[in-house]
Amino acid sequence: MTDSPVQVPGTLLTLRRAGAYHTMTLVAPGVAERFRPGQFVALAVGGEQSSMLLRRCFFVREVKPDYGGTIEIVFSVRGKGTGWLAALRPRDIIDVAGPLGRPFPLPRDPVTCVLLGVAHASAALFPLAAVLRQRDCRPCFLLGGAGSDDVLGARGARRAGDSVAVATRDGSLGSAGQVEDLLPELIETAGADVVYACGPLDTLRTVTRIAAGYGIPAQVAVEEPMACGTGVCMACALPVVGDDGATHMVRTCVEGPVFRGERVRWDDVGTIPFDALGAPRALRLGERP
Amino acid sequence: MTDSPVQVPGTLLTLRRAGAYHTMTLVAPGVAERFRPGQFVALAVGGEQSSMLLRRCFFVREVKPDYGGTIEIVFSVRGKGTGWLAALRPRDIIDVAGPLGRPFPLPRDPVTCVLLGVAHASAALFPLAAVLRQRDCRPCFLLGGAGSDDVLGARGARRAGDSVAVATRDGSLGSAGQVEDLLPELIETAGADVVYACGPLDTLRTVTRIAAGYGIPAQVAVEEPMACGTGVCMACALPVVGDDGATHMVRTCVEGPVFRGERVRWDDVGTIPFDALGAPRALRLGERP
Amino acid sequence: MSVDLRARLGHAVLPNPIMTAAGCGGAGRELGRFFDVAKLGAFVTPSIAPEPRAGRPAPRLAETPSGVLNSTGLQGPGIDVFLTRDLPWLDQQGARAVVSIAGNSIEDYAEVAARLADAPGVTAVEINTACPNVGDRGLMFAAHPMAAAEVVRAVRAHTRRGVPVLAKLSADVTDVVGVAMACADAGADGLSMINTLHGMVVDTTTLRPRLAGVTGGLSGPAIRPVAVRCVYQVHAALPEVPIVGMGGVRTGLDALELVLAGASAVAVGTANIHDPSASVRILRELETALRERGIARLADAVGLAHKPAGTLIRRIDPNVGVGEPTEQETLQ
Amino acid sequence: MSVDLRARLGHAVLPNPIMTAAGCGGAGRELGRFFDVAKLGAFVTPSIAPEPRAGRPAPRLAETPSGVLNSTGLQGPGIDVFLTRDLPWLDQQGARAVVSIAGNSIEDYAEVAARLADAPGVTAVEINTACPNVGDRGLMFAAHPMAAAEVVRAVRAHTRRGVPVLAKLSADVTDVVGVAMACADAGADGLSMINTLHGMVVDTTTLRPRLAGVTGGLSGPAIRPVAVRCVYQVHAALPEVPIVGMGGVRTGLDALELVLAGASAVAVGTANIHDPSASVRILRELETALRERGIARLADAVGLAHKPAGTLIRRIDPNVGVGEPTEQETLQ
Ligand SMILES: Cc1cc2nc3c(=O)[nH]c(=O)nc-3n(C[C@H](O)[C@H](O)[C@H](O)COP(=O)(O)OP(=O)(O)OC[C@H]3O[C@@H](n4cnc5c(N)ncnc54)[C@H](O)[C@@H]3O)c2cc1C
Ligand SMILES: Cc1cc2nc3c(=O)[nH]c(=O)nc-3n(C[C@H](O)[C@H](O)[C@H](O)COP(=O)(O)OP(=O)(O)OC[C@H]3O[C@@H](n4cnc5c(N)ncnc54)[C@H](O)[C@@H]3O)c2cc1C
Ligand SMILES: Cc1cc2nc3c(=O)[nH]c(=O)nc-3n(C[C@H](O)[C@H](O)[C@H](O)COP(=O)(O)O)c2cc1C
Ligand SMILES: Cc1cc2nc3c(=O)[nH]c(=O)nc-3n(C[C@H](O)[C@H](O)[C@H](O)COP(=O)(O)O)c2cc1C
Ligand code: FES
Ligand code: FES
Repeated sequence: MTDSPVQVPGTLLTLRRAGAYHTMTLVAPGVAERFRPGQFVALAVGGEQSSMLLRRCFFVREVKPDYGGTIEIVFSVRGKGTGWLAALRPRDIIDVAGPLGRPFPLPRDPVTCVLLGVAHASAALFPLAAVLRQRDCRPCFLLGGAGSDDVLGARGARRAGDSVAVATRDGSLGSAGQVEDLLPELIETAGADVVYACGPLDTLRTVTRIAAGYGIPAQVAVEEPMACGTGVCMACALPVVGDDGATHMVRTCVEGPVFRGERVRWDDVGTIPFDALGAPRALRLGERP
Repeated sequence: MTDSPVQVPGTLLTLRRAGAYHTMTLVAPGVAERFRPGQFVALAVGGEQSSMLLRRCFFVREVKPDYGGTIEIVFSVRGKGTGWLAALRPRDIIDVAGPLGRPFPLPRDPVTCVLLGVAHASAALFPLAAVLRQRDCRPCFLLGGAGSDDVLGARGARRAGDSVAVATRDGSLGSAGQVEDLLPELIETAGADVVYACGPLDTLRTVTRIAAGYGIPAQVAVEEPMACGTGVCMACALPVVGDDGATHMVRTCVEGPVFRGERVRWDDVGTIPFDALGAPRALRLGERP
Repeated sequence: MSVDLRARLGHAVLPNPIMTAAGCGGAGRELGRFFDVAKLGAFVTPSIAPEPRAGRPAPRLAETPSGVLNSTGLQGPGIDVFLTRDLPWLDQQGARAVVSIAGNSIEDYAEVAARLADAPGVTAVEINTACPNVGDRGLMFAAHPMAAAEVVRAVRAHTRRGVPVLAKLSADVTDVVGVAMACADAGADGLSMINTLHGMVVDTTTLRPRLAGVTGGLSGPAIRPVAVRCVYQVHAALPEVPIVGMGGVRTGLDALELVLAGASAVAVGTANIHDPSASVRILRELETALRERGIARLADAVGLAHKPAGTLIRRIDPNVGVGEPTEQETLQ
Repeated sequence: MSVDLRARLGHAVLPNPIMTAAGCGGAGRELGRFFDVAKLGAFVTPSIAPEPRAGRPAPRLAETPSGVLNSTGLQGPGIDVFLTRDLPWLDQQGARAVVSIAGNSIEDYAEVAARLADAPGVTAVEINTACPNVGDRGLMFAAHPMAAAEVVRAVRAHTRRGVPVLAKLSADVTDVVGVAMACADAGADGLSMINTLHGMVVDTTTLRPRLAGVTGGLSGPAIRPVAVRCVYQVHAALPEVPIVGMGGVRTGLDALELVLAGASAVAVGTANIHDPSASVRILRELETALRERGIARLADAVGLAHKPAGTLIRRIDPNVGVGEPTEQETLQ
């Protein structure tokens, strides 16, 4: 296993549509064997003469050794790039860079883990659950979404997890409300030692707060808008407190996507906190710029 | 039959490769019924987010009433746009504008016609031959190309024409040399009354000269680089002598592609002749610009 | 909900904001074969010079990534033929003609403007200030605020009161706002922007410039961000001067983008080359886009990107269509 | 045929002409995971300021047709951390570092240049003149020939003789040749061009500017024709000044296009975002392209588009590969 990602022409093996999601399997030799849960891949979209220059990033839901290594991603159509992906057909070639980013840190001991995911971001939790199982950990799933269509992999979670609970905002599946509302009770009943979470910022912030309340760590995978996925463009800067206690604008794609929840300055996402390293002096000292 | 073109989403029916050529049949209702020989279609390439904004123009080799009207084009891959077309698959949608341009004028009487074509441009001659036949004219084909691979439709011409002769520059099919070298003899032996031609500028210039030598008209379809095909962009200007005796820079896509050969100022193609209407005064009067 | 699409450019009120861009829609007849040109807010003519012009030699156009480079040399019939052949045709169709004028000296512009003054069917005059000024070593008038202003003054002086004069600006300048201000001060009733960017393509096969004219003008979606920036900057500086926005508009959302940046009307250029029905499609798409966003009057959207978030309009997810506005989404 | 790819920039001779563009290749390690950065002619660093900079708030990048709009605010570690962490890493890899420097005053630039003077492993210094000048209402230095020249003089004075100083120019000016001349006169050993074009995107969903920084810099293939034009114009005016061409290079043929226009070396920016292996691929493709055209030395191709057709080189049909030169194709 190496830390370096690869860039390979991936061959589309299968593309299935289920509800709001498209599930795509790609033969991407080198990516599968290097992959660790929580990492993602960055795909080029639009073909050779593409007018779309930014990469599209996706969590990997599953890797298999078949055909030299396959990866499975799950996505919904959001804009032009995902629209293009959804129209591909078997044998089409897609440029894949990956696996990218820091994976979820794994517990050394056989502990109980909550795996909380919202919508497509839940994809990142399934390979994690598999690895946790191998280490005799107990993964307990909490899955959420806007409606039943939006909850990803509830069935698979029943197989992969010790327990599964679902919440939807419209109440069409599981309990009605935010999935994080279920977290305190689960932490208590299951005696959870760590929370892994993946989903919108608001969810991750709440998860972090709840976990902190119980004195357990929250490892969260953040989905900041990305453009390269490889660390060269500075699109994905997030205010995060470093080991030195100072706030740094770090790149989510290289230093994340997984962060320890309490390190992320959730309330300042989308800003440059005045006390961040290198923040505009005008803000720090009240000088004129 | 109307003079106005239409713009329709064409559905790819079949795409076959034969030698250097790709033959594409499109369901393009409205185009087929309006089509007259010598006209062309302008296709948009690259899909919805295309980075390629210019249209690609192709002669129509055949129209059929099937499925509300189909058109067949024949092309070779030259650059990005034709590369994209060659990779399409059945049921793909291509935006088609057509039929465009002035068709070949047809003789009133049942005369003998030479139909001379080089490479892909020969495509324009086949629907012409069919119409000429209906009018009891005798179409005699002369087909040329760089090599045997490059000669389009020799087999079809044997069915559609009274006679077929072929010349290739490398001598791999028919006689060796330029196809226009065969023209004088054919005009004489067949007693041709008119020459229709389609191919590179040099060929058309020679054809025009030869036909003039025999005192018969040459109707030539010119393949100037085009960008819109519809007359809005002025890309395809060609110096042509008008009815008024003056040279005008005319748009090949609207006032052509078919011209009476002797009207085209072949030696001045790619320039603005100094005596053209509206030529820079500096050139006309020796003034400084 | 019906959307009030009327667009005001000085004294002229157009039924809708979509027009062709000068030189990208032919004389009218060409696009008229695909749709009724009277459906557009206005039809902008190619730039008309006093005399006929044969233009530049071929090749005149080159394809670039999401753009087009052109050097057509403003081929055109000259004002005489324009007045007897092209303008009457537009008038007969019921189209509102915006006549673009070209020249290589102040006198040229003044002459064309004077000839247009008595012609029926001129809705507005647009000055193409990107023409080379023979009096200034061939530098375009648009390059200098003073030169641009002088043209505007000359044309304004020869144009009837009720007919708005639009100055069309180039983005190839260090300070587009300065040029805009000079033109407005000189009497321009509105500003059109942007003209093409100065560009070039070298052919890697012939190893020579691709266009016979060596350099040319870059247009199309590639330049849209530059157009949006110029419109935004000029609208911020001169909020009361109407702007005809153009540059890379291909869809109704692209048109909306320019409107939000500050354009009162939007012209469609290169898209016509790619898609002869582009301008009517864009009009349809723009109307839908406004309706989906709950914007009842086009005029309410003009310059909205300058206002604080949440002003007037609900936020929507265009992939989903219009939902009921939630609390967060309404007026803040 | 082996191709001599060496590229000369003043005193520096690079083994090949392909480099990264400032701010588009990370600090080196990022691309180093995909290929050996020492393979490139040079590695250009992000623009380094005297102090650390946190950059602009997100969103910082937007996709545009064949382009990217960015407003990262030159986030960077500052010269101290750069000298202790990033520069040594590049040096260890055997990469040739071109250090881009940023500042908001002449003193800022001079300070960074002075700090670099004693650092080992600096192959060249590139001045990012597109930074806002706090002394001139935030106008970029690149906007005025005199301001740009002043920066060049300051940096040249603090840089060792053997280390070339490159002035990186913006195309957002009325007269790029004038700025280029002023920089060359002030002692620039070479010119890099072009920086991003000033642009903007409005989000049609939020109805607000897409970037937190409101406007940003447009890059990518969309702007290549503008880059080619600038390189061509400046090479015509200053044929003896080496140019690092950049703007929208995505393939080896794109790089060749800039070389033909007059660039002695070529930097790859946005393409790295799209394809992390872009720069080594482009190097490979450029070498093949030169070989196919029978060009034995890169230096022979520099500025070839300025020469009469047929000079030196045979014409080829790139779809077909190299044929025997025919009569018409050889020296004329
Ligand atoms: C680490 C990571 C993992 C992700 N995993 C998944 C997944 O497993 N399944 C899934 O459906 N989606 C996932 N996303 C979101 C997905 O990347 C975006 O939905 C997608 O890029 C949108 O592309 P588009 O062309 O449809 O939209 P456009 O709006 O056209 O995209 C334009 C640009 O913005 C970026 N962008 C837009 N929305 C997002 C977003 N929400 N997050 C990041 N970048 C965005 C795109 O990458 C692209 O660069 C993930 C995002 C990140 C950062
Ligand atoms: C009236 C007419 C009829 C034609 N009929 C046929 C045909 O039946 N079969 C066929 O194979 N080819 C035909 N051509 C040529 C065909 O249009 C070009 O080969 C094709 O457009 C090249 O596109 P590309 O994307 O592969 O090349 P690119 O070089 O990427 O094209 C770039 C631009 O240049 C234009 N262009 C390039 N070469 C030509 C050319 N030779 N003629 C016109 N425009 C060109 C393209 O249309 C496009 O706008 C015809 C051309 C015209 C004008
Ligand atoms: C082929 C072509 C011809 C043009 N002719 C003119 C013209 O005659 N007068 C003028 O002011 N602008 C002319 N333009 C510029 C356009 O009107 C418009 O300002 C520019 O192309 C940007 O808009 P677009 O990206 O929608 O094309 C021309 C542009 C093109 C592509
Ligand atoms: C994300 C991003 C960051 C950039 N940062 C810098 C920078 O720090 N200094 C600089 O001089 N130019 C910077 N540029 C400009 C590029 O170096 C280059 O001049 C420009 O992008 C044009 O080249 P391209 O089209 O190949 O990207 C940046 C461009 C991008 C897209
Ligand atoms: S997405 Fe480019 S640096 Fe993270
Ligand atoms: S190709 Fe556009 S006018 Fe003829």
